[in-house]
This record gives sequence, C-alpha cells and structure tokens, in this order.
Amino acid sequence: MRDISTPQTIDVSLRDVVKHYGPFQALKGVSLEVAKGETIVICGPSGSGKSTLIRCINQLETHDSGDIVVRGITVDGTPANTRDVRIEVGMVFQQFNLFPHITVLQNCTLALRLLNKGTKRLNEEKAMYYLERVRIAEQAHKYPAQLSGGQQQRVAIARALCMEPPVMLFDEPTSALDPEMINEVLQVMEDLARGGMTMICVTHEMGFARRVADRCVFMADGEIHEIAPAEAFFDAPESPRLRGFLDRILPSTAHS
Amino acid sequence: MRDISTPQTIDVSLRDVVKHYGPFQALKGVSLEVAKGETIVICGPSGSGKSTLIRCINQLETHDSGDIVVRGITVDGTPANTRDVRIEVGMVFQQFNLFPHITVLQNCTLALRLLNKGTKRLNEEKAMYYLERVRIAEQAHKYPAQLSGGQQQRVAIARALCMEPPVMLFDEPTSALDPEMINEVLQVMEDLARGGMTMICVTHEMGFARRVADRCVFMADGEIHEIAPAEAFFDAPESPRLRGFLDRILPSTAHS
Amino acid sequence: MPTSVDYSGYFQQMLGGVSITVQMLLWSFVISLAIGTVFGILRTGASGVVQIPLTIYISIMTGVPSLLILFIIYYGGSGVLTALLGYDRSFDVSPFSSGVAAIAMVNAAYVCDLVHGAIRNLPKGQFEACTVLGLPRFHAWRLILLPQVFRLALPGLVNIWIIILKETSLVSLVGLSDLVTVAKTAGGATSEPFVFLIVASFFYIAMSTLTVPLANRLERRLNRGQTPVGA
Amino acid sequence: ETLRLGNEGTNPPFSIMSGDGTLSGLEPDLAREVCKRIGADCKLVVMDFRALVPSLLEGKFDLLVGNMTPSEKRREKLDFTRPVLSNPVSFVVPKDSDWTLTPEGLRGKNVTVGLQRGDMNAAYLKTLFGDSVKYRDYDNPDQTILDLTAGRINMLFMPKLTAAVKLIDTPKGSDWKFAGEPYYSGQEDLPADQRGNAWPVRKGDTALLDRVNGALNAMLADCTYTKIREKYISTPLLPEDAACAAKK
Amino acid sequence: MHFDLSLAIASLPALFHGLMMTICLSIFVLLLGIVFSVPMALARMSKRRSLAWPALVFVIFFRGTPVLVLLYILYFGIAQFAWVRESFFWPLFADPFGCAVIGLALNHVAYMTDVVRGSLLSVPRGIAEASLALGIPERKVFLWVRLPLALRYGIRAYQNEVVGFIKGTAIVSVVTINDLTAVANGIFQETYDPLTPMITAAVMYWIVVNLVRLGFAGLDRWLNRHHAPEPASRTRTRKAAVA
Ligand SMILES: Nc1ncnc2c1ncn2[C@@H]1O[C@H](COP(=O)(O)OP(=O)(O)OP(=O)(O)O)[C@@H](O)[C@H]1O
Ligand SMILES: Nc1ncnc2c1ncn2[C@@H]1O[C@H](COP(=O)(O)OP(=O)(O)OP(=O)(O)O)[C@@H](O)[C@H]1O
Ligand SMILES: [Mg+2]
Ligand SMILES: [Mg+2]
Repeated sequence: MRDISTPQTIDVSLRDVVKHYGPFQALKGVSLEVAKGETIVICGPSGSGKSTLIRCINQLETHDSGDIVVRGITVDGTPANTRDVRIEVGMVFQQFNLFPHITVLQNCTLALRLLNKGTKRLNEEKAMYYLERVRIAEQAHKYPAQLSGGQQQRVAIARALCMEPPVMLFDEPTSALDPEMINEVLQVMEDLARGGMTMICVTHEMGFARRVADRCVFMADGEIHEIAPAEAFFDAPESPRLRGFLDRILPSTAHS
Repeated sequence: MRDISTPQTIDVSLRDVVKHYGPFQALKGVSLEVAKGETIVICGPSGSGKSTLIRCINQLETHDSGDIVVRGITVDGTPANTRDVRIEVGMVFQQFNLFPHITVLQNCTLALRLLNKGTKRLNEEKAMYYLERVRIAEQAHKYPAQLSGGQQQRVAIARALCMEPPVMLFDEPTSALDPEMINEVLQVMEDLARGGMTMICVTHEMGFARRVADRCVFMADGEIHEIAPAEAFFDAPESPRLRGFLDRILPSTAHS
Repeated sequence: MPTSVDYSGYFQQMLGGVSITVQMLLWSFVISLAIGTVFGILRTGASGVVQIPLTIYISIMTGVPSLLILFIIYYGGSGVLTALLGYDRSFDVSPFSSGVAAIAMVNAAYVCDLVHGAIRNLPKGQFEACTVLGLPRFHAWRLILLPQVFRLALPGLVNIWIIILKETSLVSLVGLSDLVTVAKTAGGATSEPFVFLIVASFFYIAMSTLTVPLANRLERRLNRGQTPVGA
Repeated sequence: ETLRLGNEGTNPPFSIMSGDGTLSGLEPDLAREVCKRIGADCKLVVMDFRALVPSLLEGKFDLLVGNMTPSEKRREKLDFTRPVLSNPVSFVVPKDSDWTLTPEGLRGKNVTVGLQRGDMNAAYLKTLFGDSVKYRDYDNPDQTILDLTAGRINMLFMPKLTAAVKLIDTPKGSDWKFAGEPYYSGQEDLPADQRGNAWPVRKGDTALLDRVNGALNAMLADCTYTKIREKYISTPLLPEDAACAAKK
Repeated sequence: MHFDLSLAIASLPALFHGLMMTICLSIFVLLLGIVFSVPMALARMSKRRSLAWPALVFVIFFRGTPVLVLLYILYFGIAQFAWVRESFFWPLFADPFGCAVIGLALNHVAYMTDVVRGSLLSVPRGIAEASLALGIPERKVFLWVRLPLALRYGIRAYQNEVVGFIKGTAIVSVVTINDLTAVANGIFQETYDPLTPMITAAVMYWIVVNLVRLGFAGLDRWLNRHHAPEPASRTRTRKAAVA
C-alpha cells in the first residue's frame, strides 16, 4: 500500500456526479479521486448506487451532471469519446458475461480483432499470456459453459486484461460464485492489485478489502458516507450507518 | 407419551419392505410397526429413503416385496385396495401442493364433494372446523398464493384432516418454509400428536421430535439403523452413523 | 362503372361471409381444443399402444399443408367415409364440415403439443395431491389439473386461435361462401377487387388485434388469486 | 322424391349467385322447370366447379345442371343428357392482332393463353399448341378476364357466350375480338346440330337420364325453354330454340 | 375409393415438377426473409418513432392478413389500377411468380421480424454490455456478438416459421402457379381421383418438411456445440453475503 498523501497522478476523478433513473435519483452528487495504482473497494447496502457509480465511469450509464475524468479524458458522452474512455477502462461483471458461443481464447481475442489491433498470432499470444496470468491457460480451447464459475470469472478478467486497460472496474465479481470458487478469483484480483493496477472494486469480501484495498468507500442512498483506509474503515468506522452495516455483514464473510 | 410396551392396536405395519428404482435399491428391507395414536419421527441423511418409505405406505410408490398393512388392510396394489388404503391415510408434502386456482375452503371441501360425502353445507362446516383447528379459518376465502408459506402448509394439513384419516404422513412439512414460519406449523402438528392422531413424520426438527415423538427412527442407505424413544435417540444414540448425523444436524436446528 | 347500390349489396353479402368465417372459427377452435386436450392427456400417459398412432397423427398433421388436408377431406372425404363405415353414397361432406374437420384436425395436433407441454410443466405435486386425496381421475383432470394446464397453455392457445382465424380463408377454395369467397366474387363482378379484398383483410386484422386485449382479460381471470397480494 | 342438383354459381349468365344469396341464371331456371315436370323435389347446391364431378361420382349429387362438354374422357365415367345449350369455345385475341391460330403462326409472338383449371378445353389446347405459347391456369372465368384486362395474358380460349357476356359485349371489351373457328371439344363425329353442352349423371343412371331428357325435349317443344333463355341471353342456343324464336 | 398405386407412379414426374416449383419459391422467399427481417426487426425495436411505427404497422398488417387474401390483393387487386400497370415495377407484379414471391415474402418477413426481435431480446443484456465495456463499437457488437447469439436463441422459432411457411406455399396455385398442390389438383381434375394425387403430394410435403426439420436439428446441434457436456458450470444467482 502506498502513502496516498504524496501528490500522484489521478487516474479516475468524479466530481458531483448525479444520475437519475426516471424520477429516482440513484447518485446524489458523488465525488471521488482514484490515484494511479490505487485499489479502491466500494461497499454498501443493496440499491445504494454502487453499480451505477462504476457503470457511469465507463459510460454504460450516462450521468446527468457532474464531471467524470478518466486518465485525462473528460467524459462527454459522444461516441468517439466514449470509445476512448472504454479503451482505458476494463470491467468485470458479477455474471461474468462471457460470450458463450466462442472458446475461451476467442473470448479474449475478439475485441482485439474487432478493433483491428495486432495480428492474429500476436493477439493469441497476448491472450495466452493473460490466461496464464489468471492460471487458466490450459482451458483456452474450451467453451465457457464447460468451465466452473470461478474459472469463468477468471477468463472474464483475462479478457478485460487483454485490452491492457490502465484502470479496471469490478462489480461484485465473486458474488455469483459458490464459496469454494470465490478464493481463486480473489487471489487473481490480489495479484493484480499488488501488480500496481488501478482498480475500483464493488465487493463485500472484507478479507480482500483488508488485505489489498488502499481505501474503502461506503455508499448508501446514492451518496458516499465514508472514505477511509481499510484498517480505519473496519476497526473504527465513523458514521453510524457504516457501523450498522459492518455489524450485519462481518459474521457472514468468515470464508475469506 | 404412551407406554408402548403394553399391547396396542397396530395402525401401520411394514415388514421387510423392499423398493427399487431401476437397478437402485432405495429400501433394503424395512420393518416398522406404528401403534394407534403413536407419533413416529423419521430422520436421516438425504437420499436415505425416508420419502420413499412413507410414499410406499399410501402407495404413491409401489413396493417390490415385503408386507405393508394399514389399519388391517394388507396393501396389494390393486386399484380398489389402493383406494381403501388412501382413505385411511392423509399426507402432507414438503411443497404443500395446494390447488392454486381455487380458494382455501374449496381446497378443503373438494375431495369431500367429489367423493359424494355429505352435503355442501356439512362439508363446508367440517372444512371450517379443521381450518379453525389449524388457526386459519379467517383466510378461508383467499387463494393459496395470497397466504404465507406457513399458512399454506397449515391449509394443506387442514385439507388432509378433512378426510378424517386415522393416520397422517408428513414428508418434511417445514423444510420449504422460512424460519419464522416453521413454528406455527410445528405447533399445529404438536396439537395433532397430543390429540391422539397416528402420525409418521419425516422431519429434521429435533425440538419437535423431542417434545412429541413417541419413537424416533434413523434411516440411512435404505435401512433403518436405529429406533428409539426420543430421549434415548438424542442423548444416547447407539449406532455411530446416528451419532455422526446428530453431530452435524443439531447446531442448525437452533430455532426450534 | 358500378353504382354504390351494387357495392352495398356486396358489402351486405360480406357480412354473411363474416358470419360463416366466424362460425368456422368457433367450431374449428372448440373441436381442436377438445381433441387436442384429450390427445395431450393421452400423450402424457406411458402406453405405447396409444403413443405410436398419436405420434404418427401429429407428424402427419404438422408435416402436410392444411390446404392439402382440406382438399383430401373435401374431395376424397365422403369416399373414405363410405369405405370406412360402409354406408351407401350418402355422406354429405359439405365445404363447411370438411373445412371445420380439416382445420380442427391440423390444429388439434398443435393443441396436443401445447397441452402435453403444459402438463409436463405442472408441478408433480399437484398430481400427487390429487392421488393422495383420492380424487376420482376424471374429476381431478376436470377440476384441478386442466384448469392449471390451460392457464399455462393460454398464450399458445391464443396463437392457435389467430392461426385458425386465418386458415378459415382456405375454405373459399372449396367453394364455401366465406368472407374471402364473397370478396373474390364481388371483386370479379365489379372489376374492383382491391376494395373488397382490402376490406376483407381489415376484418382479419381487426379480429386478431381484438383478440389480444380479450386474451389478456381471460388471462387475468385465470390468474385470479394466483399472484400474491401485498408483500 | 328429393334430387340433389349441383351447380357452379359463379358463371353468369348461366349461373349467378346474386347479391342477396339467391341462385339465378339460365341453368338453375331450366333445372327448376325440369324438376317441376318430372315431379321431383330439387335441392340446388352451389359448389366449386372442380368439386362438381367428383361430388357427383361420390353420390353427393344426382345430377349436375352445369353445362359441360360431353367429351370421350368424361363419357367414361358419366352419362350425359341431350344437349342443353350450344356454347362452343372460341379464341379471344387483341383487336389489332393478326395472328394465325396455329403453333407456327403463334410461335415467337409472345402469346399467353388464359385457361380454366380442370377444364376440358385446357387439355385440348395444350395438345394443339404445344410449347408455342404460354399457358396460365385460373380458378374461374372472372379471374381470367381480370388478368386479360390487366395485361398479364393476351389470349383467351373460353366458351364464346361467356366471353361475350363478360368481356366483348361490355365497355372494357373494346380492345378485344373473337378469332378463329368456334371449337367443339366433345365427340367430333357428331353432326353440327347435335353438338352442345349437356348435363351429366352418374354412369348407368339411365332412369333419371330418361326423365330429364323427356322434360327437356318437352320444354324445347313447347317453347318454355326459349322463354326462360330470353330472360338471360338474346341469341338462340339450340336449333329447336331457334325455331321457337323464329315462330314469334 | 382407394389409393391407385399405378396412377401415383405415373404422376410422379409431374408432381416432382410441382415440387421443384414449391422448393424454388420457398428458397427465394426464405432468402428474402433473411435479408429483410433483420433491418425490419431493428426498425421495430428502434427508439425512433418514425422507424418503429411503420415497422409495427407492417407487422400487424402482413401478419394479420391471411396469405390467400394477400395474394389476391397483390395479384388481382392492385392490377386493377392503371398507374400500377404503367409503373416500372409492373413486370414484377405481372409475373405470377413475382407476385407469389412478394406476397409470401411480405407475410414471412412480418413473422420473421418478430422472430428476430424475440431472439435479439433474449440475448442477455450483460453480454452486450461486456462487449461495449471492452471498447467494441456498437455496430460491431451487434454484428459479432448479439446477432450470432440471437441466431442460437432463435433457431427453434425460425425452424417453426420455415416449416409453417413451406406448408403455406400450398396456396400459390391461386395466382396460377403450378406448385406441388396445383399439380396434384390438376391430376385430380383429369382423373376425378382426388385421393391418389393428393396423398402422394402430401407424402412429398411430409418428406420435405421432415428433411428441413432434420437439417435444423443438425444446425442446432452444431450451433450449440459449446453446450457440450464436460463439467457444467455451477453458478448461483443468490447474493453471497448480504441478505
Ligand atoms: N436501469 C434502471 N432503471 C431504473 N432504476 C434503476 C436501474 N438500475 C438501477 N436502478 C435503481 O437504482 C438504484 C441503485 O442501483 P444499483 O444497481 O447501482 O445499486 P447497487 O448498489 O449496485 O445494488 P446491489 O448491491 O443490489 O447491486 C436502485 O434503487 C435500483 O433500483
Ligand atoms: N422416481 C425416482 N427414480 C429414481 N430414483 C429415485 C426416485 N425417487 C427417489 N429416488 C432415489 O431413491 C433414493 C431415496 O430417495 P428418497 O427421496 O426416499 O430420499 P430421502 O431420504 O427422502 O431424501 P431427502 O432428504 O433428500 O428428501 C435417492 O437416492 C433417490 O435418488
Ligand atoms: Mg450492483
Ligand atoms: Mg425426501
């Protein structure tokens, strides 16, 4: 973990981001700065806007007002700008969302191919490199449905890494997994974090947060209630909401 | 609880009952005698043949060999005989199996009506009596989907009671229920047991077993491994299998 | 040029055609529903003696154009009936009855598939509950199982209703004066086929479009009480 | 006694299903008169043209009162009454054409002939012209004429009277004319005055045939036939008819 | 009345001729269906009213009208207007084959629009989102991810439509086309034996339809080869920790 008080490059910055779904306000002015190489864990009760927040960063949802700057690019919602932002940001979903009809290797190379990056051989080598990194290279020629949930999620991570994005977003990457499989995915994420990747993770895996998060963020009702380094966050939560939340959540995360 | 050593009428008797599903032997020669007014609790690991056993008693499954005698009727599998046996035996399922498209009251009176028992008014009075007994009379005109799980299960019990069967079978009647609702069903079953009904219950509710079971039966791999009065069963299990089983199961039944 | 009087006469005839079309629709639907339901129930039973002819029946009805089946019944039907039943030359296979027979036979196969599927999707516990309560089989089907089966099969049945509506137009090819026949004749006689045909097509569209809200109402009725109220 | 009679219903002026659903036309009117004379209670049933003969053969009808050419092939399965009317087939061609009506004369002229499916004349014409012209098969004469005026076909081969009533004598017939010799597709060895279209019964039903023939002959003799015919068609259709018309 | 085997055999060449016509027509229309149904489905799903509404009207009209009526309208109905006969696309309508193709295609495309739409909608949203998140442009996501997946989800519905459609072609004799049914009808008219030619034709239809079904079964297996057994994935939708 780094000392975040020294000035650093800011990879992702949000200022007063507001998002409505119809009349419902899902984000009520959220501000957050994420430094290069930093690992941020976001947690909070269901419906608090965690997914919405990270989906705004890569513009899967368009925000209504406020500024989002990703690696120097101010998000403005135009198609070209959106594409530029998405190339900077990789994302891993709760439901993996692998392409079921092509092999694991093709899952990893598809985007490279469609964006006309590199030759077929180079792309496959790159894909194999990242599959290796998530320790799943030997499954490269299987179809997603032939893998376990944990393996599928690791493929999803490798797929995102193939685009070599400087920033990675994770939306509850382990919560669709059986307990036995959660750890293998957390392990991969830990490796990434220690490798210096800028990461924003929505997760309730408190063990993971304690081990690798630089800062933890607590959201509720579309607002950030607390931002603190992991130890302080868990051991001395300031806001009563967070305390209540941690009381409810901690006993059931014994496995991590 | 009764002293079961004095001679009594036997309501249900099984001798060397064997049942195969294809090549798989689900019951490997089971013998059991249930006296009139006795409450038997059957427990055992999943797949041990508990459901198969009680489903053989009312011939939802036909057994391959051995004798089953229900209230003096030797089960022989002919349609008339089967019908006679089923009139003696009521059954309550794990999944309630209420008829969703008719009201609670109609659920209770339907069988009476179709079997030409009594007038409409008499039948409804009888149904209301049993609905009262399971403490749900005020819901008589609702549809099953409008009730909670526990209420639905109580309706299922009332529906079976309306046929006034001398013997009742229960197949895990509480295991599809949310914890809050389990007790209301157990309460009703306890009332029935104390009222002198002959009952055979498959259940893992150990609190219930301790309070009302005359004898407990432990099944594993299609065989009965132990039959004992409740106290002996829980506090001094003889077979090691049962000891292992109880060790695993007891902590999780804290709510009863 | 035809006068407007001619037109109104033909439009009145078209109303007669509509009545024939609607009668065909109702008869065909009711009969295919009845046969299809019985077949669907039989198909769920295990007996091979019943399964084999049923499979053949369904394969034929879903593999051969309805029009051809209509022709075979209409042009060949009385011969076949006479041969089968040994009566003497007196079966009247009218366009109406053969149209209803053909359309009902074809769609009974589809209804059978639907009902069969719905029965299989019914929770097994419903059957067991009926058994355990000792309900007589016929009544168990009538009062407990079929109402639920139809609820599950409703969207498919609405589809079949619309298909039958359109298939009734085929009987115009064996000379029944249904809506299409009238439109065709009127068009030939006035040399203005377009008007009459468009009017006919609007009738069919209106009928099938009207079906949707009616089906929704029916669905709500069948679902009565089966969705939880309040949380 | 009830007789069931089959008729087409869509072939004016011989058979017309009118706007209010009643059946009129020369054939039904003649049939009703015949029934009256033989003392039978008749039920006239309208049916698709193609279904008429099979239905007769299967016993759904006792007699067809549609004019039909008694060809060799039909005589194998049916017995025919005396000629009821003479309506030979003729060609209809564009007014400004000068085609020779032979395979050689028509080849390369891009001629498409409209025919009625299941019609005796259709088979005949196809053997006559072979592949020198194109053919198109229609379900009824109305559609044939609609398509002729729409320009999809440019020749008809249909009963002359029908073509006259439906096309040549109407305003839209101004672009068309009859051509060639009238053609009779029945028995070729018959003398011209015995040719004509007749009504079929099932083979061997001579009892009925004799009664109908008797009635028809009587109607021709006392000029009832002519009276009925004049309601629909101005020109005589049979020699006896012509004689009656001349008497007036 | 009985089945006359010698007549059936003698009729085979003519019936095959009719069958060829049926098959040609089907192939033509099925190709048109593939080409036009995707844009139609996109229009129908579009957020732009000016696209969605016409597409909806198209679907309602051409699905709701019986094919028979549609063919009559196209063949006899619009030929009644002189301006149609003078327009440049008259040659298409003047030809019965052209008319039949257009009539059947309009109906088929209307059905296919809903088939394609249903299949596209059944592609999980997350999979398209994952592609977008990878930076793939929307058009390519559609072409390379949603469409291939929709094909897999929609293959059953497509098979039903194709079979229904092939059976529906039996109607084209009303616009003077000599397809299988028309040929059988012609033989019936010549011989007054309805059963033999029509049952023979029915058998031919049955064989074609079942070959098509077999073909689709094979295609289905091939497209879904990625669901081949091996360890099945065990995913759980329930949330892990927070209740
Ligand atoms: N597409 C949408 N349309 C309307 N409302 C939405 C939509 N997506 C999310 N919401 C609402 O916005 C709020 C925030 O949703 P979000 O998915 O961001 O919550 P979350 O914190 O990720 O919750 P969870 O832990 O359940 O994933 C919720 O109340 C949700 O109902
Ligand atoms: N219809 C069937 N066909 C084949 N095998 C069956 C069938 N029903 C039950 N079995 C098998 O018979 C064995 C006993 O099943 P049974 O349902 O009686 O177990 P159980 O003790 O009730 O288990 P549980 O606690 O899971 O309900 C199991 O191994 C089961 O797989
Ligand atoms: Mg979320
Ligand atoms: Mg069980």
